[in-house]
Amino acid sequence: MRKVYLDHASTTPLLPEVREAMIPFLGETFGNPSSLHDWGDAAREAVEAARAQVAQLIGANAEEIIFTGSGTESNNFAIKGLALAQQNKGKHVVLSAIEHFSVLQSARTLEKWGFELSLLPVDKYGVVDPKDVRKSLRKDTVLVSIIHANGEVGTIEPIQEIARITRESNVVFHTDAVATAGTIPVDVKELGVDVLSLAGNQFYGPKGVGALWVRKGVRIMPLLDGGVQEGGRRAGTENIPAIVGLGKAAELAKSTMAARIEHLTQLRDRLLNGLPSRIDHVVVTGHPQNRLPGNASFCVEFIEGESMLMLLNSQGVAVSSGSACTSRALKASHVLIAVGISHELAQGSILFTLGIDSTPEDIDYVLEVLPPIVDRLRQMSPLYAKFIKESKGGK
Amino acid sequence: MRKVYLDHASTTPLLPEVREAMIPFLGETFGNPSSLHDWGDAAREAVEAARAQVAQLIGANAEEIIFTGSGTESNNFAIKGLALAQQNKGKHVVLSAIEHFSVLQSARTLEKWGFELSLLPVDKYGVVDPKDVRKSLRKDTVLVSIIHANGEVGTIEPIQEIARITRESNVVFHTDAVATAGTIPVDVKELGVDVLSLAGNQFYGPKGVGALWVRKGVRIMPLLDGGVQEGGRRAGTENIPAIVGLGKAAELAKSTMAARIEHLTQLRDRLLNGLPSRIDHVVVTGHPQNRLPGNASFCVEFIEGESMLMLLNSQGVAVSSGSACTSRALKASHVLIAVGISHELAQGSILFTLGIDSTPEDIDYVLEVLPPIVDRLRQMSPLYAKFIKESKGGK
Amino acid sequence: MPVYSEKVMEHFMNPRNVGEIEDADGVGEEGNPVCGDMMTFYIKVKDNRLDDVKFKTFGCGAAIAVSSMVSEMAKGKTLEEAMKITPRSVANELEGLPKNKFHCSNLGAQALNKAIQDYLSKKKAKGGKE
Amino acid sequence: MPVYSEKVMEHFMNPRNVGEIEDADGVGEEGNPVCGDMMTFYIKVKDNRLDDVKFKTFGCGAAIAVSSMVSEMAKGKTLEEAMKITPRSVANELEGLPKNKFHCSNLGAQALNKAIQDYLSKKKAKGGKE
Ligand SMILES: Cc1ncc(COP(=O)(O)O)c(C=O)c1O
Ligand SMILES: Cc1ncc(COP(=O)(O)O)c(C=O)c1O
Repeated sequence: MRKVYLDHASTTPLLPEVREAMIPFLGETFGNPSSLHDWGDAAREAVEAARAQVAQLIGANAEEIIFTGSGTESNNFAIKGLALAQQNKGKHVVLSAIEHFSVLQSARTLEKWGFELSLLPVDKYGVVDPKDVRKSLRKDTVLVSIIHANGEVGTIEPIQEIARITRESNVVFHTDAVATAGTIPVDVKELGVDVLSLAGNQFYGPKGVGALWVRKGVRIMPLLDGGVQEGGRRAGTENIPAIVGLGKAAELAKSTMAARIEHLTQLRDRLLNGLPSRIDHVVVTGHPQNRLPGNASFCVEFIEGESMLMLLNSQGVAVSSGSACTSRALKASHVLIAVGISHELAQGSILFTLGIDSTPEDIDYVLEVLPPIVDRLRQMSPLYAKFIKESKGGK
Repeated sequence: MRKVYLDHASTTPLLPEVREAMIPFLGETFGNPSSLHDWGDAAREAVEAARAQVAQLIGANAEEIIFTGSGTESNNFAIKGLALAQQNKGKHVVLSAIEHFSVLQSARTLEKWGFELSLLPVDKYGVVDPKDVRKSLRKDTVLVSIIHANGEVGTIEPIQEIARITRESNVVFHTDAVATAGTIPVDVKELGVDVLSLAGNQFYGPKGVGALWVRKGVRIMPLLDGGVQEGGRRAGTENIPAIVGLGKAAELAKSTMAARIEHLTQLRDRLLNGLPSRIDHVVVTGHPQNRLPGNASFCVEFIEGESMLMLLNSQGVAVSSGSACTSRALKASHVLIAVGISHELAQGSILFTLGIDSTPEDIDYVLEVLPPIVDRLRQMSPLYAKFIKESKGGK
Repeated sequence: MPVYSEKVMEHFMNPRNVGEIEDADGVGEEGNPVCGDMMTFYIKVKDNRLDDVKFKTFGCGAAIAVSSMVSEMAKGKTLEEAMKITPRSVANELEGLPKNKFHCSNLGAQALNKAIQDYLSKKKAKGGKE
Repeated sequence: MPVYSEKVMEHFMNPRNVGEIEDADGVGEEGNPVCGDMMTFYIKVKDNRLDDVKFKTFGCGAAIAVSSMVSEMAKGKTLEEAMKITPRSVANELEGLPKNKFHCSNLGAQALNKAIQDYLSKKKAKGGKE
């Protein structure tokens, strides 16, 4: 059976070049960068080379890059660390309603510590209005965090415009670029942000590693206390193979980005256009144009996402869904709800995230196998039966 | 030149079997355990198998194991998470003076949040007196954390006796077993603790992964907020290759532990006895018998550790030191100071930590190359000159 | 490690008794599309036995498998026997359900019960005539 | 990536002018073993020039390399020239020092200066006779 992985937002495979770069650090070159001997020297050298690679990807200075253990850690570090470092100035934090859970739940923890949150709405395409950011700012606002692009609906946010506003008001601005760094151009100077999160496993690098870029001069409290690794800002023995892999993935992403984007955009549009032409009652979620090149997300009416996933899986196709049943917490995606999708429609969520190895044949295979699956589930669905009866009755 | 790595407390190499176990997860089996398809199923299976392996190493139930990104993260999670979860009960925390920085600095952060610390002293061998623990307990004590063994001096603490005391008083007891789990027998039921930290890179497993064991029923707040991975207690996409490697390392540690201990103890004693017989004015640090099997730590009078390290490195030998000059923070090891070593003597700290691949020849090589190095540095040392003059004058 | 048991998968992939019964003796609906799962059961009763059982289900894999299993367990049983089908017994027949799926997807027994109640109350309304 | 420059390593591995001068014209001590580094400089002066410079050092690699470099820079210089040797100029000659090592290990220039001051004050005490 054909195997088609279209769930790259969940995680990406390692590129062979990335794996090759990592292998020596799973072998002979196993030292600890804190050590003062040849083994330590080699490890230190590898970490600093990777730091330069990651810095180049986002147009930053290498000293401003802090390696972390994941995108989640980067976001926890940013939200908690930036808020705590400035709590004498104020305790108000601004987020969008479509932040990743690692930002949102970190902010919920801040609430327990006496901070106040403002959650900004998004329009039906998932776009934050910069005017809303301006209106939300108060004297005691110490942090604004807006996601660069949300992996579930793919919409890219107007970060530059928001940064202009936060800079005028002298408020620290963090963006979660986990879904964008390594995928679309991310340049911290162009974006104008102060702090930015990224993670390896979103662009063909390893799991277990992320980075936080903190503009020089911006104060942040450590999340992980202990030794003085990473300039005293992130304690713990460095995960050398993963850091090296992240560096290599960053280098490759930078050098091949334009070609990757073109490839992904073509496939994505084939799917975005193809699916609604073969299946009735399908809604595209997210922005029609201004979206991640690999993201094709839909809600299919009258049926539920997990059962679609399972039937697609039985045909070799791997995808995601934002339905309540597919989340471990059994809640429909807060992102879909924020863009105004009803809880009922959100149940039919299905998310294709394409990768650089995806092919037109993969897309055509999906366009071939999904319609009968939707049909089969609709034949089983009391909601569909009701809809049919009503629309017949209406005639 | 002979290459002799005797710095296993800093980090250990991967065992080939561990690397082999990890490789597939750097390749085809790259899925995210949260995903509901074959790729996700395979990843989930791997994580749960590793969880069982780690649980077996420490005699725990698999559901009580939470994977983390490092020993440092496990300790931050334990100290902050246990204290915050119980802050309504009280805000007093008890530690020893020889905790690892990741425990100590986490507790310092608790102080900023209004907690009070008691730091218990140790005797000249580095042993915590359980009576001191009993005396330190107050009505508002919510957490005791005592390291199982400190990697710098090797002394193994009377955890069982301390656990009896904390249990009587119904206070949660955490032990940092990063230096012991996988090295000497660690059984959570025998030890009687409530929470225990361990890390992969201390026993021939990978960097970038640790675990926290939390006895069922003990409340803890997450350190990393976000998704509901690890039962909602540690968010973030799981680092599958590292988790798999940790599991494999745990399995191998368990099955070969007795032989490893015997081998290490023999080599250690060869060094512990050999060095003072070849070099005058050398002090052994830590407990004479009750110490980690691979730990041989000394202070050499009149000279400084970093220069010893550098000259040893030029002979192919990799070791550590607790001297001020070798620490990035330029402070002598708080552990050496706590066992009553003067700041001056602590400068001469040198730490050999042997590994399962170390050989008698390695030890003999050290015993051959170190005395001339000490000699050379002493010939350069104004302190040694002064000592010689004074002792001659004294005659 | 698949989320579902083999039995669940088998019923999900090949659900028994899907459909509606046009002239059903009883209909029972349980659940709510907003929460994720909704099931409608249709029964035909003959000599106090479930002569036919059919269902339609909107929901996750577990919900579909549960519906299928309930329909199979119920068919041919007396009303009294069928009313003894519980979420627990359905889950057991399915060789287990994921913990978090137990409550929200395991509505089949309730839906069937509602269908039986519907039949009984209709029968009562008709004054016991048949 | 080694912590130290090649030049530092070279001076550390082969330090110049290690030793004491029994009948030194001036002796200067700087640093403190408690803090980690301590240096003693010995000088011989002839015609207002440093005819000989020796040192003993307790300390890290940087401290030893700094001492060696200072002794080499100083030898043959006039007292005035030698007094112009600064921690910065020593670090430059060594092709840089790690940031955190700059202050605590870079005591050579001070120790040399103390030795020169020692010589000058002894000379003054002797009333300028030589
Ligand atoms: C936008 C965004 N932020 C943060 C994360 C968290 O990353 P991780 O689960 O790797 O920690 C993700 C993961 O997909 C993401 O898409
Ligand atoms: C006792 C102890 N605890 C905690 C740690 C921290 O481990 P890591 O640096 O891998 O995070 C170490 C590291 O050596 C240790 O020896």
